[in-house]
Amino acid sequence: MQKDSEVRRGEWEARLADIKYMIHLFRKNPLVMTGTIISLFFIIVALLANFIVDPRLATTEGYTGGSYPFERKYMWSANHPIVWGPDIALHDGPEFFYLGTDGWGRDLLSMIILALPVDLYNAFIIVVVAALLGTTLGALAGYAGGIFDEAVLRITDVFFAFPGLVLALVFASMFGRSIETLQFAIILVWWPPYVRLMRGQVLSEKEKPYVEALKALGAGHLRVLFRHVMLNAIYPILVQATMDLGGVILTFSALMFLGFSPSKSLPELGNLAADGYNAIFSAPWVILFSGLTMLIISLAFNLVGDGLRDVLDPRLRR
Amino acid sequence: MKLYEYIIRRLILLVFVLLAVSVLIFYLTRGFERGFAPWAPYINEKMTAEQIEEVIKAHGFDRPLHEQYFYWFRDVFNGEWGLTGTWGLGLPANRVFFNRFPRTVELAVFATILTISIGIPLGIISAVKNNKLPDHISRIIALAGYSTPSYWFGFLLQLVFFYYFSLWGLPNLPSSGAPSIATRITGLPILDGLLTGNLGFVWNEFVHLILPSISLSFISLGFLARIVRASMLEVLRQDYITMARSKGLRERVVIYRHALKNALIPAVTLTGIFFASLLGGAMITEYVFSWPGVGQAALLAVGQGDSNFILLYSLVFATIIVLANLAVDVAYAFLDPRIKY
Amino acid sequence: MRSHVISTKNAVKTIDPLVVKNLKVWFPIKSGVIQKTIGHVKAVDGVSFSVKKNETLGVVGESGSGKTTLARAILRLVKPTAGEVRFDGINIPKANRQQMKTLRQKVQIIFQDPYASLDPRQTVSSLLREAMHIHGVVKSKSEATEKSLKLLRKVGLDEEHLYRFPHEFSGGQRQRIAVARALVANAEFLILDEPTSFLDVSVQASVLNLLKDLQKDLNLTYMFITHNLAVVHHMSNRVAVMYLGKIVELADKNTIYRNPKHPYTFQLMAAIPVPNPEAKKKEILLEGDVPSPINIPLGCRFHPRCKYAKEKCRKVEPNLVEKDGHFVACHSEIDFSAEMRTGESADG
Amino acid sequence: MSDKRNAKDTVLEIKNLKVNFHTYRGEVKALNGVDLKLCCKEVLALVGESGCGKSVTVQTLIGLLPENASVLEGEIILDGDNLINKTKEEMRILRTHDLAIVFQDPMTFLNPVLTIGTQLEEVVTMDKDLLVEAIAIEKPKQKLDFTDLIKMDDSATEPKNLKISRRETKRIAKRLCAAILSLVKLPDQERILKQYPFELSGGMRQRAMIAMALARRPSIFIADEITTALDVTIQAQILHLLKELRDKIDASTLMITHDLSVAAETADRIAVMYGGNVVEVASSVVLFRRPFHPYAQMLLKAIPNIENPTSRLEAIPGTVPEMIDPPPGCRFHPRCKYAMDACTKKRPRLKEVEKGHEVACYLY
Repeated sequence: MQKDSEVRRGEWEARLADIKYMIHLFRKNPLVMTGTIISLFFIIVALLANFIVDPRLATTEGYTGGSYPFERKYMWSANHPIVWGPDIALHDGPEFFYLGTDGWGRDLLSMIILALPVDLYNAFIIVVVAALLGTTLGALAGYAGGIFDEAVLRITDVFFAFPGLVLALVFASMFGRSIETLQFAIILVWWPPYVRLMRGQVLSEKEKPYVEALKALGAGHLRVLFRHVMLNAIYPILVQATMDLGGVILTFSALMFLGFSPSKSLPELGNLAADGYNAIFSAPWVILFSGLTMLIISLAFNLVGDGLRDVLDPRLRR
Repeated sequence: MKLYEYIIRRLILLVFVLLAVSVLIFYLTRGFERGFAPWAPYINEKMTAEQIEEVIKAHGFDRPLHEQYFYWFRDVFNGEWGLTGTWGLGLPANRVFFNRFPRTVELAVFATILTISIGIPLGIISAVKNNKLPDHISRIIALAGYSTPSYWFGFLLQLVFFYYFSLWGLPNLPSSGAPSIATRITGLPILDGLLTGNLGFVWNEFVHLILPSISLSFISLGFLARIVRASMLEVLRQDYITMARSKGLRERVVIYRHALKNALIPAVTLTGIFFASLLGGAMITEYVFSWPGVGQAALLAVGQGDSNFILLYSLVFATIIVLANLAVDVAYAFLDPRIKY
Repeated sequence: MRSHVISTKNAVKTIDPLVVKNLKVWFPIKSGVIQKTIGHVKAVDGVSFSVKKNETLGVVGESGSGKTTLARAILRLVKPTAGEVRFDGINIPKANRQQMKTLRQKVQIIFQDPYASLDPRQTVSSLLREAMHIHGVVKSKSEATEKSLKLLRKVGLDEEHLYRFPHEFSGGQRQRIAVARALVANAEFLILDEPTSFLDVSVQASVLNLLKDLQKDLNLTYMFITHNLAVVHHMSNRVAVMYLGKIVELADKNTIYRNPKHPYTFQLMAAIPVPNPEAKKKEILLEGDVPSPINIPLGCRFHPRCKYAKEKCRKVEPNLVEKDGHFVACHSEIDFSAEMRTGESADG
Repeated sequence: MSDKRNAKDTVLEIKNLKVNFHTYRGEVKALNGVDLKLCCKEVLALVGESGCGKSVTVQTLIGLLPENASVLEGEIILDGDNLINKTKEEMRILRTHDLAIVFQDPMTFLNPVLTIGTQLEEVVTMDKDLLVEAIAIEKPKQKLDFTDLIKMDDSATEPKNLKISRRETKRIAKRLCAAILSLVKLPDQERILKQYPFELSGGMRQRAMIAMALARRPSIFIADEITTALDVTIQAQILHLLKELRDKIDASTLMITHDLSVAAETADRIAVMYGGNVVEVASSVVLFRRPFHPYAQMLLKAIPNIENPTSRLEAIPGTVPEMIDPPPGCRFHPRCKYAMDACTKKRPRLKEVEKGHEVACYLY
């Protein structure tokens, strides 16, 4: 006779073997591995951002007088060792602004590093909330069918017919410029696709014989939906969510860029890019590097998502 | 269900969608004390306080919000759509919108053509050479496309093709704006230029379109290439492809006759929706390139809290999207004989 | 085993565990702007039969005959349009929650595709445990594990199979797992919906043997649905033949195979390939395809394909009539016994 | 194609064919030295359970192995040529004429978005000889008879004028398609040519697929489980059609099936496969009367038989071997009650024990 703990270990090992196989599939694809490594790198940097960056490089304190930001020169690293205003002495020995400085005279590299946690955190929050909202609603609609399904579908129809960015912008401009408003505005336009995706998944999943078998076994609707159907249907959602992380970072920063930023000096990639836009011809590096960072993060998430799609493809597992 | 019955059904739904969109936008733009006052476009400095009072009364701006909605509704049925104040003067919203709309259509058409002609081949190559070098390259291009911040890419194009090219003395492309329209016949600038034989204008307009089109299509061709790749891979796994090969058909025939038609079905959806959303104006791109389309106008209007213009814009956009979805569904029925409505 | 007895005025009669009366399952076809119903797919169109205790009732039919829908309707996996399904006297379509719970415990189904009928993300252990949990037949996890093991061994599997996913098994093993799951909550009645049609012959043989053994050991009653006439012959006591949503003939196995009365049954039998190259070949071909259950022919639904069709067959639908336990729905009961190849005459 | 072929001549010979698949879990040794001979104009049934390698054999034969497969050794001799050494293009050309295959499920093997006409026409128009010959024999206002064309295939030797205009090609192709459809007993050909696969019933689709194969006037006709997806009555119709076509199509038939009853009804000879080997070959009467190989014996007892009912079927103990790590020697030995020492060491090769009865087993 077995003990409970042994039961659990058996289960656990079986699932581990399954995951190992997925990791194997994952590792076979060089693009996906690159994406994974890059996104992990960015996440780690974001987590440690406040420890990495010298706060003195990221303040506007050195900037004295004049109207923002053209008084202080944008500087390009190669020829400009850090000379920080008349009253600030930095470390011993020469240091460089590796990516130049921004319009506030701050070190661009430091600003980008500081922007990472802001952007990543917002992207995670937005995607998680939108995905949770959308999948739950979609799953319920798909499983229940009937009038509820029809109602949910019509509501998403309306949201799909909206110009997404306009809705977000109107929302953001009406409720004031704060990070929370922006998050809410993006969630508002980002949840309907999850409803459709999950609903479609659940619809196809609930036709499968195993669902019928569960019903014949006497399993209740909640058990069937949440313990079986959703677990089987969730994988495309994971893929979508991973890829959306990139998309949301782009949208979030686009809103910031379009002037919905709560503060111009907030370290955020869209903000930095907007700043760079003001001096696009004289100091192109600012917009170049801030945009490039967005590109790389977004690409990395997309690569991971793309690979996840292949790995989680049930056809590979038969 | 017959096709026309299906279309009717969808059109009835469209009415409900439009109502919902208008109510939502109306309350969002009028319900909060932001932006300029809705009566601002209707008044000018010369008016006396009484006159202003009268205007406000006439347009119902003193009524509760839900009544204002019906005042707006009345304006819509009058064909006026209210006045917009974004451009300083009290211009009718629909005039501003439809003056700019042809420019947006032009950009949408160009960008869509570019997207299709690059995205689909890219997807096919990717699928046929699955997991080989060409696949990796085209996948990276595709993924990079939609991982790129659109405004950033636009600036990059401007920087290189306009600024640096002119610095280096190379023939450069215009970075922004569009030439002013000489004559209006159909409303579409390029078409009008061709009709009147004004080739100089046509060329000028075309040159101005290049950078925004590239910028737009680079972002979207990735989506298309991915869809084509995925569905092509799926189709190539099907039994009827084995059958086609077993008949001794050339690989070219297998791919283009047997696989492509099946694989293009999902791509049609994407292209349709993509085109429709471009018709609604690629806001950021139009803004970056100062392209005088409706997207740029909408962006400005949002900044001003210009309720009338945003309402008109959203409704047209919603209509376009719903109709595009409908068109896609109808196209399905032609592409796939199995689909019946 | 409880015996279910109802007393009528005069006699005490043991009722059959499953009695189906005039069961109909129609799926509406919707069309038009307001989606009104313009017709029905009459998947099951008035079926009556009963299954006796501990017997195996075979249900044979080609695709589109409604045999699978019948199975699903009995279990209330689809809603019947009309008719009764009584299990132990309880009318399943109208059963309340509590009755349904007991029914779900007693009546179980095994599906055709053993892979698709198991949740791919559950191990064997967890799917067996879940089945027990739903019906509360065990109290602790260890008891559940113990019981799972006992059942796994009973169906010919092992302890080592407990923590594996369905995709790690062969088709035959998966079907054994499905059987184990059906039995884990002490089912009494199994509906077997083509349980071996996805399996190879040698595996089919072992699964059929297992089913026979289990029936004997656990006093099970089977309803065995299949398109394979040889398998149904091997497994069943009585056989019902379905055509386009109706039972056209129902009789004892030997009677129906040696002395079919319905032309369809006869021609179906003639169409079975025999594993004997030296057998006398009969070129009796059933022409045409099975008509769709949307446009069911008027009169006898088999008449367009029937050689013996008379004027009456085109107009009047025959009822299923019993004669010595042999039910036939045909106006002209023809004796085909002379033309049938039977067990005794095979080797002469 | 040689002109004169005797009934006993071997048209196709597979010798010691070994094929591996590369997978995540290792090398799948799918074919372990298959030996097979197909005689002229006969129907040979290749029988075995799933995973025994019968479909891999066919895939190798028609040159359509998946990318992760590789032929380790062996020969497939057709008309004196070894097909293994042929290039992809040569194999493709061979498939347009000599090797025609019909698959299992006509729903998935026909392209859903192309009409039957398109799918048949593309086969017909590839064969220029066929078009020229059809033009030569056609009579106005009279239906083309495809059997005439099949007869012409081997006899016509003189060089042909291969220039036909596009319009002419289209016209004659239409008539040819109708002729082929009537060969497989499909009524109302004009209408069927315009229809899509989903508009036809399963039996009609299968006939259309057979038509696509016969249109190539193949010398080898491969029927891969062609009745598996069909209902019994439709299966009977298709098997009946095959019997009728036997004499008309001038081809040797390789019939792949897992159903011994179907093999018994149609085949002249039967080859039984197990674990990537052909283990027994005999005429169908002999095989059913007195199978030699223990596997064949057990397999026959595993089928429920209406004529000869038993209360219990004989199941084969054990499971189908893992092809990644197959048992050494005879792959059946772990499940065989007669297994000897020798069986575990070296694989038995096919040898003729009686006239025309070959078996791969150390018992004989």
